[in-house]
Amino acid sequence: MTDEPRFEHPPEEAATSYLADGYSLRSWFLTTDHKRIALLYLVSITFFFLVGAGAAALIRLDLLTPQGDLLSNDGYNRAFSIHGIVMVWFFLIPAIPNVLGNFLVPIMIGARDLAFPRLNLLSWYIYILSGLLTLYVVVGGGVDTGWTFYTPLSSVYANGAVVATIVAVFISGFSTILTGLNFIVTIHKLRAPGMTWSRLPLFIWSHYAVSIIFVLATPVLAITLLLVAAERLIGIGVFDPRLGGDPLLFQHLFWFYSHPAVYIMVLPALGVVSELITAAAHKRIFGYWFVAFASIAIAVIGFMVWGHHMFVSGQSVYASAVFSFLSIAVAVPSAIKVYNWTVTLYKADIAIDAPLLFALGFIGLFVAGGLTGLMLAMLAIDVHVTDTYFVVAHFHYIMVGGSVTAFFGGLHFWWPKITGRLYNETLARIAAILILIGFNITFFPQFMLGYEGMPRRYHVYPPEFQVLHVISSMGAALLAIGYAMPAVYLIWSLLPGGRRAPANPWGASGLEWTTSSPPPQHNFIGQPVVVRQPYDYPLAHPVSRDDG
Amino acid sequence: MAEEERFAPFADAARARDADRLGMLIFLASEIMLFGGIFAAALALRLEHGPDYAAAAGHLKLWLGTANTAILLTSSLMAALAVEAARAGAPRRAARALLAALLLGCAFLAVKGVEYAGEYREGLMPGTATAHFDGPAQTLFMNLYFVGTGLHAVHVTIGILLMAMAALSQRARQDRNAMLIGNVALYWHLVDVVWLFLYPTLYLAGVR
Amino acid sequence: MSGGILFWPPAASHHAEQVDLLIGSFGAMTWLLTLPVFVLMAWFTIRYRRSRDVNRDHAPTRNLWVELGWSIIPFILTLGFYVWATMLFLDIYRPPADAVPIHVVAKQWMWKFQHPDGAREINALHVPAGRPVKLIMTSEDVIHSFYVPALRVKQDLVPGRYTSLWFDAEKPGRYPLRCAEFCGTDHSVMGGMLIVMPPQDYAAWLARNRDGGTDGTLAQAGARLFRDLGCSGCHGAASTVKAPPLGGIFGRPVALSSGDTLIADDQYLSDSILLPNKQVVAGYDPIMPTYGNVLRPEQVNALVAYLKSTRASKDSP
Amino acid sequence: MSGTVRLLLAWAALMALLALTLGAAFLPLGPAKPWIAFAIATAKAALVLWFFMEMRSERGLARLAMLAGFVWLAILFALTATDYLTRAWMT
Repeated sequence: MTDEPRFEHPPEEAATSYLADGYSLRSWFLTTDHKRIALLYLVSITFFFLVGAGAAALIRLDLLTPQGDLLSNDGYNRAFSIHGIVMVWFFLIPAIPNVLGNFLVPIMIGARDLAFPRLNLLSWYIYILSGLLTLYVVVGGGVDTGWTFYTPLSSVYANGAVVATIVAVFISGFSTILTGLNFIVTIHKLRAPGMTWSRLPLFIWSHYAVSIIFVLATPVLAITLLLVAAERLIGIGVFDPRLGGDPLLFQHLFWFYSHPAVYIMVLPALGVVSELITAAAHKRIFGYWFVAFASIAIAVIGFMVWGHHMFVSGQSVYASAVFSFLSIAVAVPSAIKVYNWTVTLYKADIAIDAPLLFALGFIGLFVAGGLTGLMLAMLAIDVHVTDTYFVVAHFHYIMVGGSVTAFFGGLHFWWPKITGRLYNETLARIAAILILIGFNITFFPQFMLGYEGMPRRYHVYPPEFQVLHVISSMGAALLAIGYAMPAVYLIWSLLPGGRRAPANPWGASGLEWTTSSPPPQHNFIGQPVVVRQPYDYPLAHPVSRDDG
Repeated sequence: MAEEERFAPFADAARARDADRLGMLIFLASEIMLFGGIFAAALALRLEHGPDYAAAAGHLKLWLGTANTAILLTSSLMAALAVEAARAGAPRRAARALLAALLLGCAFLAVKGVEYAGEYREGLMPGTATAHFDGPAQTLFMNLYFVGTGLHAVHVTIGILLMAMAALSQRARQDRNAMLIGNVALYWHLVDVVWLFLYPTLYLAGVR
Repeated sequence: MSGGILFWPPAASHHAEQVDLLIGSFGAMTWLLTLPVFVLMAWFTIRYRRSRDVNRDHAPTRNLWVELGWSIIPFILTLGFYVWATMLFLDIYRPPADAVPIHVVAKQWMWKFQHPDGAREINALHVPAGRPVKLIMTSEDVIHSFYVPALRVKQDLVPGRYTSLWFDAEKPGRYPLRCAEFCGTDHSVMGGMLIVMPPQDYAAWLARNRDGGTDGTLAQAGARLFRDLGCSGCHGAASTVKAPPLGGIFGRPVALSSGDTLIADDQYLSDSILLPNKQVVAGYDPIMPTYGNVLRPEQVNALVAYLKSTRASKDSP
Repeated sequence: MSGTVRLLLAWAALMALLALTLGAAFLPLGPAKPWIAFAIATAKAALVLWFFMEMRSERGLARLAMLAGFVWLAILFALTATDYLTRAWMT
């Protein structure tokens, strides 16, 4: 192969990897290395995933029988509240940005770290502090408001540890804001020479978009939750009709954050999948600019659709009509991405490895979630299915089928880079397929349940729904096995004697693959200089290829 | 430490300064959104209970609020002058201007304190308020006033502490790029801008 | 395990059938748009897998018109459904004039219904088949949501506000009614039954349940409250206190001191009782005390029903 | 014009606007009153941003970052208001 080198930088010298750079606790807990902080996040979000999954297991077991024999009514309400709160704020939102993003954003743009390394560490400590407070809530009585904290239930009537939970979520918001700020400044100010905006990997574009949401949406949640806490403690009354307030105002402010929060979970996933697809296809993405700007469009329009959560809330029907229209509009950029990925596969040179399987699984589940989302944006349909299992299924397709699948795909794709080890590919493929099947068995029946009229957050349910609930619970068991498998073989790969990964095991383009696996302390030896377009695979310019 | 390590992860000082300032501006954008929640609540209350809103706002001390606006604007001017002085290489003038900004900030808090004390005496504070108002919407306005100005006062206090820090640091005063002083001043100006909107939202709404 | 799998919920109204038709057609369109994507994706993945030696020349990397095409065409198709769905939605909020008004008050964790002629019931709602019914709803505590799957309608009940919805159940039968907005401990058992009866059966049921005749109709109960609470002291024709006359006020325009004019509806009348300063009638002082802590929502409903029944000149208020 | 003079002029303009908004509050302007008050507040904020916060000498990126917060607030207010302003249209 006589191709020029894709990136020009000084030849590799023997450098200590970031993992070998100190083994003391101090070298981990006081590190400012974005790669180590990413690993700190990986361990912490895995822990919170287990907490949230435990709550989910309780829910699914309890729903095996219509009377709910396992939990009491209050116990069930606490289980789904904790499941939602932990999964949303302590797993899904930090998952991709704070683990994969933290690790990859600087490397992908050729920087040696994030712009504010100490701020990055501070973000993690803030996250841990809020997480500990949440754990205190879990053991100290729980909370039964749901993750949505609707007033006046949360501000007056609920009897759990509402204020502690609110404070925990409030604190975690600062972690999010600081991460977003760090990413934006890094992407603007630390790009390597030659890394122009048109050469940014799509992963970076989507993280840029998500950072905008981090910075601009999270403070609104913070002040809203603060007002709820103040209402509960001293009766401020902004959201309490008896005190002159309006409960719908809470919903407006809450969803102004929480709808974009859905895009917080999905946008990084879209970025991951763009990387996975192009690397597996060995081909430049079809319509780079459409895919890149679609991320920004989603971030911006995503702020204008929150009212679609309130079609039956008593919101003005005219406002509903406006929000419905905007919600349909936001589907366009998402659809663009799916079409572009599909065409990228055309005349590609596709390696069918685990990351691609996860990516294809993601696309299928994301499309199903997105289209049911479009149904929910249709006013007359939404009136029937909102607040039912149809909605539950829809957002699990987006958040779990979408985000979590992409997170797993990304973790498999970059695992060799992060750890310098190769995992068992066969097991990984089995896990990818198992997760896809398990997920659909768990959540597809919930679409049917919802259309048939099973409301969400029901502990006791009419017996005619039992068969579908049992199927769903069995699927959940399968899904749990699917999620547990990577934990086993990924950790297995770390044990002494695990296979070592080369610098670029996938033959992928992208700066992160030009440095060693795992990368050295400052990511690169010397300053990399970018001279090519992103995804500049040989196939983009038909030349003969002799590598496999 | 090698020269290139000093600004790590940046290549040089100018880029590091650029990044610091951009980071500050982004942080301020998120602060704007934080206060946005309060303003949205005021907007909703005004649209739902217009007459009550105006009636309750009439209880506020318009002249103290106006005086505070002037104080804060002047304080902002002082902060801007401090940046100007530091850039011109006049550390003592910078320190004096910062001190003036800081003292004016304290004056703002003092006036606010007088206002709160008056409102407490008149029984307008949350919890003591019901007797003075016709209906819950008016009480709610008063509560919102306390939350909004209280949150703002917290920001003023933080700003004062930051300015004290900048004024005391010799390195900050002598920095010809006025990095620390510049960023603290940015924060202070934003606290000012928030007040510029709180003033018509709360005080002017009550003028008949 | 009982019941087996239910594949499609029963539809009790014309609206429900319309919603089914809408979701069916929209579902068909989405399949039309996505099936090619899935098929192509699978086909490309298999055909262009790495081990295969196929022609990979001239692979496209961009095409503006294709991009614009697949952005805009599905959007326009979807907009057609948007118009359809929105029209159907607006229908739920435009009740016919002759709809039977039934008041609904929700509280943790029960449904209370008041029929216009005084019959009251809890967790069961009897309605006549083939006649439009308008629900005027509010909540005593937290937000609840009135949901009858067979009617494909749902509406939140918000404390301090009235929300409404109407339906025309055509097929007699018993249909479950559920609370769809999480409302605390017993949310999942806050259910009930919508009982759609042939009109003659409904009339007979009403006659049996008229509360022994003591309360009379809702409007009569309201009239008694109007006297007992002393409303007539100020709003009566002979009163010395200057308060606006209320005879025949419902549905009429009211000029407010703020300069606005509104139509006196359920929400306005209820607000004027509970939050009298919210809208003050032009030319009157805001002197009315608030009844927010005195009255239960059912009593407010009765008062409003009474005000609706009055005529402009001949009745006293 | 020296930087200091420019800042002093900006301050004088701010004070004049403060007097103007206070005066306007006492004029019988009816429903336009809040609009005028907020227009003047916006003008004041613009002066602070432009001169005190040095947006006049900044490049596009910094201006964009500063503007973002205000634009997003406008989204929040405008769409929230569509609900509150049209709730009474249909009952």
